[in-house]
Amino acid sequence: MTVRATYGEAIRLGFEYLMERYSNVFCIGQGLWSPWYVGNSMTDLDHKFGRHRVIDTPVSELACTGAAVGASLCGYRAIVIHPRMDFMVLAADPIINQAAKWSHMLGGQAAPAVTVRAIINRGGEQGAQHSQALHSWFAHIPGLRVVMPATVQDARDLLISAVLCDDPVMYIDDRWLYDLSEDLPDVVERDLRSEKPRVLRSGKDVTLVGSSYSTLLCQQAAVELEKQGIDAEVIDLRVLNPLDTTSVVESVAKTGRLVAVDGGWRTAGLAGEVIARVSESLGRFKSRPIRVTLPDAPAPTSKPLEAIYYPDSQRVIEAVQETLAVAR
Amino acid sequence: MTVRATYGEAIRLGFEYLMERYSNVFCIGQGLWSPWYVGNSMTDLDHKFGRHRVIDTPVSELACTGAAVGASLCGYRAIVIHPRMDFMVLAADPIINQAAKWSHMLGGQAAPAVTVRAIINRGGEQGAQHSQALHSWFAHIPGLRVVMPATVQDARDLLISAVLCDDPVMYIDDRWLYDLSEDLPDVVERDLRSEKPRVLRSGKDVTLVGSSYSTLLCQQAAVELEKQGIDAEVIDLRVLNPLDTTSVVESVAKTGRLVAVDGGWRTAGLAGEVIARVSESLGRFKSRPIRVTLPDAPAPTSKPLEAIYYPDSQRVIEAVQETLAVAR
Amino acid sequence: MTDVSVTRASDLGGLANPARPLSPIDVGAYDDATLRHFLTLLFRIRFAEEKVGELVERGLAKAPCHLGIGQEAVAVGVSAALNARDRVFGGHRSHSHYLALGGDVYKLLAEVLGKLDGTSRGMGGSMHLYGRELGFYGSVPLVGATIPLAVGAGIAAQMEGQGAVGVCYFGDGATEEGVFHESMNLASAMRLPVLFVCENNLFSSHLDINLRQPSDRIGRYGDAHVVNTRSVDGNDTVAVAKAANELVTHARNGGGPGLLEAVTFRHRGHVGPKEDIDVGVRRRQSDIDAWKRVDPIPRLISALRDANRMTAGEIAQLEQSVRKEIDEAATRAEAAAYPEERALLDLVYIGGASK
Amino acid sequence: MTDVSVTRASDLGGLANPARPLSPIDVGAYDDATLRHFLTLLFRIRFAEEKVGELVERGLAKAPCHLGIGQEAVAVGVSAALNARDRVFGGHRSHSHYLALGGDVYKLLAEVLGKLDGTSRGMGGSMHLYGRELGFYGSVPLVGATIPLAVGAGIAAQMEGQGAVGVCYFGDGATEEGVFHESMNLASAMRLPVLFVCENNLFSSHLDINLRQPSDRIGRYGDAHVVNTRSVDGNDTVAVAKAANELVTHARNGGGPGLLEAVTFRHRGHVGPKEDIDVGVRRRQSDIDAWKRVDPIPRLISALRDANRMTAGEIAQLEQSVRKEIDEAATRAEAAAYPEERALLDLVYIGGASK
Ligand SMILES: Cc1ncc(C[n+]2csc(CCOP(=O)(O)OP(=O)(O)O)c2C)c(N)n1
Ligand SMILES: Cc1ncc(C[n+]2csc(CCOP(=O)(O)OP(=O)(O)O)c2C)c(N)n1
Ligand SMILES: [Mg+2]
Ligand SMILES: [Mg+2]
Repeated sequence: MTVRATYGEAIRLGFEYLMERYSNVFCIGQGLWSPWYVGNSMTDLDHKFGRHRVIDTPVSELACTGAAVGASLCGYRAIVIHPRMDFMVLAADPIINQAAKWSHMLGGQAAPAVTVRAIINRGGEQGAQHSQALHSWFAHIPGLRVVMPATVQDARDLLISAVLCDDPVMYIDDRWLYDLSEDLPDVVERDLRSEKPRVLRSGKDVTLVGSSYSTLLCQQAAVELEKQGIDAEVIDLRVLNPLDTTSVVESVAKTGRLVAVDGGWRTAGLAGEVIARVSESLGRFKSRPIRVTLPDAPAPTSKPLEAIYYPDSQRVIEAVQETLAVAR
Repeated sequence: MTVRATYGEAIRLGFEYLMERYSNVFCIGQGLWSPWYVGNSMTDLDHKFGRHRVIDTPVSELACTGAAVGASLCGYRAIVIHPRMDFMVLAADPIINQAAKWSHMLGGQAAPAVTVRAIINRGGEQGAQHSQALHSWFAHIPGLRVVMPATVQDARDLLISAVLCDDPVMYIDDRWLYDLSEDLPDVVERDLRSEKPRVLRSGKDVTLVGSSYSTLLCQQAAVELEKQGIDAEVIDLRVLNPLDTTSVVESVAKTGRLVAVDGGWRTAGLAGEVIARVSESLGRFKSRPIRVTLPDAPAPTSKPLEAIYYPDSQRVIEAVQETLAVAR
Repeated sequence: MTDVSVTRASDLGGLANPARPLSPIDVGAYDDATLRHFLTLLFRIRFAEEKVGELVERGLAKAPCHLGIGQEAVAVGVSAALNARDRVFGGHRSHSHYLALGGDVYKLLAEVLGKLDGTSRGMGGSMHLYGRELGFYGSVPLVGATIPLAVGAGIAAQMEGQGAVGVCYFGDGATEEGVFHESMNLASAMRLPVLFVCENNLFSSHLDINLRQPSDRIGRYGDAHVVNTRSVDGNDTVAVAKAANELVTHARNGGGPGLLEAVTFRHRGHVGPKEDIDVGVRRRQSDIDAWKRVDPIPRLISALRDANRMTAGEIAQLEQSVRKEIDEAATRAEAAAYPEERALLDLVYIGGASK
Repeated sequence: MTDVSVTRASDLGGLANPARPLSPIDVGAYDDATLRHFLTLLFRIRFAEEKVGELVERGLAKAPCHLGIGQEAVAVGVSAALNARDRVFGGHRSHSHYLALGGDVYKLLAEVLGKLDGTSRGMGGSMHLYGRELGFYGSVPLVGATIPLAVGAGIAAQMEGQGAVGVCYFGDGATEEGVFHESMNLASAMRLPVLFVCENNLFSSHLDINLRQPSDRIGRYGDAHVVNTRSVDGNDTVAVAKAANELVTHARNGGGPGLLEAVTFRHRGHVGPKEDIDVGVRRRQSDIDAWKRVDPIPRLISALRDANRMTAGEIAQLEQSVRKEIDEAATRAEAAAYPEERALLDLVYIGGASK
C-alpha cells in the first residue's frame, strides 16, 4: 500500500516507524517541542510518543550530542537532532572524536549506535552562520557513516536504516527538499551497509553526480538536457561515508564525461572527491570534468548575492554544455 | 648572516622575531609555561617576554580560541596554540564560524587577524584522539588561510607571514619535522597573500605533491627514485587555503603523472583535491593518478598497527613505480 | 527534557514576577540631559524595532529579525556606563545594543534590508551588526559565540592598561552553552575587565527557563566563577545603569569581571513581529499582558513626570521627533542600493579579492 | 594567564592542605570482608601502576601512561557504592577506575603494551580502557569527553527505571571544559541519576588549580547547577565510600545527580613514572612529601590495625599475594601477542571490514 508524502512528512514517517517498533529509540535535540524548528519533519511526535522519548533540550549542543552517544553505548538508539548544521559544529567532539572512534579505539567492543541528524537550513537571508552544508567534513571522518537522502523515499528509509545501523551515522537532510512529494511503498528495513549510490536515470552522454538537493538539480538539468538531445546519466550518492564510487566510475567509463554537483564549498569537498576517485580509476576523460558547487565564500545575506551564491539547474546545464563543447 | 636551526627552533625564532618587533603580538594556549607541551618550539618565551604575553590557560579550548579571536578584533595579533589538533576540534566554532566569517559577514570591516597554531602530534602509540591531522577540514573553509610548513625556513617564515597577515590564518606544524635542520637566512617579511606552492625539485617523469611531513616523504622518495633513473618533480603546497594549484597543473602538464601525498585521511581530503584540480584543468593523465594517504581508519595504538598506518617514502616510491608501469 | 513542572519557584526574589509590587524608578542620581537621553534611546529602539516588524510583515525584510521590544532598558542602562574605548559585542537580538551606543537608525534599517549603506554593508542583515566607531564590535547569531570574544577584548584592555572594558550581551539560553562558563572562568582567573550582561528574559525561543535549567537565577553562575554579580530589574533603566556602572567601575580598576543579570521579558515572539502565544511552552497571553504593564518606557516616563524632569508635552514632542527620524530612515533604507555582486568574493579575505 | 599568586587561600577548608590535623579513618561502618576488599584493591591499583611505571622505564610501554599513584582511594571508595547495572566512564588517568570495579590486571597490562588480550584488544593502550562486563563503559583521554556520555547513561538509566546510575570520573582540569557545565545543567534539569566524580588533585598537568580557576573548590559548581554536592578527603577510602553512597542512593531514588569532589594529589608527574618536580609550576618536593604522608594506603592500614580488623601479618600476606599476582600478570602480558594487522581496517565499523 502506498502513501503520498512530502520529504518533510517522510522524515516524520521514519521517526514514527522507528519509535513505534523500537522502544529503545528516542530523540533529543533543540526545538523538538516547538512547531517551527524542524519544519514539519517531527510535528507532534512529542505528544504521540511522550516528552520522555522526544526530549527538547537546553542550548547545549555539545552535552546533548555527547549524551546521545552515551545513551547509545547503553543499548539505546538515540537520535540527536541539530536544527542547523552550523550549530552542530559545537558538537564536533562527540561526533568525530568519540562516536566515530569508539569502536576502533576500544577493540570493536563499544558501538555507539547513535544517529546524528543534521539539517541544512540555508537561504532566506540567514547568512553565514545559519546556512552551512558541512557534509564534506563528515565524509572525511572514518568510523562515521554519512547519508544524505535526495528523494522522499530515502528521506524515510535512510533514516530507518541509519537508526537501525550499529555504527554512528550522520543523517543530513535539506530543508529545500521538504516540499518534494512522492508515493511511498511500505517500509522495508534495509541494512545500511548495503546501501550504495544509485543510478536514478541512465544516459550515455555525460554523468551527473549529486547528493541531496544537488541530485534534484541534476535531475532537473537532465530533463532540460534531454530536450536539447543530450542524454545524461544521473547518480545520487546517497551514502557519502564510506563512499563507494563504483557506479560512478562505471558510468564515466561509459559516458567519458563528468559533472560533479555539490551544495557545499568547492575546495576539499565532496565534488572534488568524486572527480578524484574517477580520475584514479580511469585516468582520462573525454573532456575535462567539472564541479558545480558553492563558491569558496561564506553565505551572504543580501538578496542579490544569495541569488548568485547557490547553484541552480541552469548552472548544471551550462557545465554539461561545456563538457560537450569538446567534440564527442 | 645565516643561522643553523632545527624546525622546532625555527618556529621559536619566528615567535621571537614577532614578539620582539610587534608589541601587539601575544601567545595564548595550553602548556605555554611547560617545557614539554610544544616540544622545543616555544622554550622560555614566557620568561623572555613575560607571562602576560605568553599566557598559559585553563583547559578551555573554546573560550581561549574565542578570546584570541576577540583580542585580534581589538588590534592585537593573538596567536592561539593548540598542542594537539584533536583538542582543537572543541574550538571549531571560533575558528570556522567566527574568525573565518567575520570579514565577509560584517562587510569587510572586521578583521580578526588571529593566528591559530595547530600542532600535529601523532605516533608513539597515542591513539585515535591524540594523532589527528585535520588540515583538510580547514582547507575546506573559505575565509580562513591555512599554511603547513615543510621546511625549516618555512617553519619560521610562514609563522611570521601568518601573524602579520590581516586575515585569520591557521598555521599547522608537525612534531615529526622538529629535528630537520637547515641554515636560515635573515628574516624577510613576506605578504602571505603572495605565498604559493613551491617546486622544490624539478623533474620530468612524475609530479609528487605534498605538504608538511608529506613533502619530506616526497623529497626522500625523489632521491631514491633518482637512483633508479626516475626523475621526479616535487611540489610543496605550503599554503592549503586559498589553494593555488597552478604550478601543480603546469607540472603535470609536463610529466603527465601525479602522485598526491597527504598525511590526512583519504576520502574528501587534500590529496583528492589536488587530483581533482589537475583533472579539471587537464582532463587526462599519462597514467592514473595515485593518492598516498592514511587509510580511512582512526589511528591505532599498538606498535605493529602504527607501523603500517603511517605512509613512508617507500609507499611513495611504490606509487611512482605504479604510475610508471604504464608505458611512458 | 522530561516534563519538569514549569511552575517551579523562582529564585529571583520577585524579579521574574511582573505582578510583584514595583519600586518606582529612582531618577535622582541623573541630570536632566542624561534622563532625556535615556528616554530618547528607549523611544528610538522601540520605534525602530516596531519599524523592523513592519518591514518583515511587508515582506521587505527577509532575514530573521529578533525583536527585543520590552527589553530596551537593558542596553540603555548598560551603555550609560560605557565610553568610547570600551568594546561591546552582541548576539542575535542586538538592535538595541547597537542603537543604545548611539547607532544610526538608517544604517540599522538598511542592514536589515541587506543594503550597502547598512552597518555591515548589507552583508549581514539583522543578525550581524557592526559599528566600530561606537565601540560596537559586532553581533552574530550563533548563541554564545561572542562571549569569549568579549573576554579577548578584556585581554586587550588589560594589556593596554587604559581602563577599557570588554562587554558582551547574551541571553539566559546562552548560559547553557559551555563557552559561557569557560569564558567566565577565564576572565575570573585572569581578573580581566569584562562585563557579562545576561538579558534574562526567562525564555530561549519557545522554552521557559524552568524547562532548561534547575533555577531561573543566572547570577548563581557568577557566584560559582567568583565574579562580581548583580541581579536587577531589567525593565528599570536606572537600576540597570547603576548596577552596570558599579560593575564596570570595579572592572576598570582591576577588580575583575562582573556579571549583570537583568531580568526582563520580550513582548514579541522569538523571531519576527508576532507575539508567539500559541507556540511557546507556557507563553500565555496573560504573561505577556502582565509584562506589558511593567514596560520600561511608561515606567521611565512616569518617573520623569513624577520627579518633574520632563513635562508631558516635552515627552510627546520627543516621541514625535523620534518617530519622524525613524520613518525617514525607513524610507531612505527602502530606496537604498544593494551591495554589488563582487562583494561575494571580494570580502572573503581582508583587502580584496580572494587570492 | 597572568601570574596570579599561587598562594591564594584555599576554599577547601583544609582538604587541600596535607599538613592539616587529620581525622582518623573511621572503619566502623564496614565489615571485615569489605575492608579487606578495599585494601586489596588499593594494593592492586598501587602495585599495578608501579608496574606500569616500570614498563615505561624499560621502554616496553610506549603509549602515554598517566599514573594515579596516591589517588587510589577515590576509585575504591566510589566503586563500593556501585553495582553491576551502573555504567562508569573514565578519562586519561583511569587504571584505578577500571581495577576498582574488579578489572583484571593482566588485561590492563596487556592493553598498556598494546596486546590483543588487553581490555581493548590492544587498540587503545593505557588511555583507552574498556570492561563492559564490569560496568566499565570506557575511558578516553580527551579531557571532559566522557562527562556527557555518563549523562547519556543517566538518560538510559532513567528510561529503564531500574535504579541504575551513570558515573564519570574526571579531574579538576576537566571542569574548565564547557562540556562539564553543559552536562551538569542537563543532568540537573532532567534530574538524571548521574554521579559526577571530580578527582581534584589540584593540578592539571603542570598547572596548579590556583593558576587556572578563581577558587580551588570544585564543589561550587555543584551549587551553581543545583546538584547535590559533597567535598571529601580523597585520601580516605571510607569517607569517599560514604559520600559516594549517599549521592548514589539519592540519585537511584530519583533525587537527581550528585557531584562528589574528592580532594587528593598524585605522587607522580602528569604522565609517566617521574615525579615532575622540576617541570611543575609550584610542584615542590616538599608538597609531594607532605602528600605522601597522607597516602591513602598506610592510612587505611593504620585504621585497620587500630580497630583490630586485620593483623600486621595478614596485611603483609595480602600485600605479598597482590604483588605476586601483578608480577605474573606482567610476565604474561609481555609475552602476549599483538593484534593482527587486519584489525586496522576491520574495526573501523562494527561487524567487520569497512564497506
Ligand atoms: C549555537 C546555537 N544554538 C542554537 C541556536 C538557535 N537559537 C537562536 S536564538 C536561541 C535562543 C537563545 O535564547 P537566549 O540566549 O535566552 O536569548 P533570547 O532569544 O531570549 O534573547 C536559539 C536556541 C543558535 N543560534 N546558535
Ligand atoms: C580536550 C583536551 N585538552 C587538553 C588535553 C591535554 N591534557 C591531558 S590530561 C590534561 C590535564 C587534565 O587535568 P585534570 O582534569 O585535573 O586531570 P588530572 O591529570 O589531574 O588527573 C590535559 C590538559 C586533552 N587530553 N584533552
Ligand atoms: Mg532568553
Ligand atoms: Mg587534576
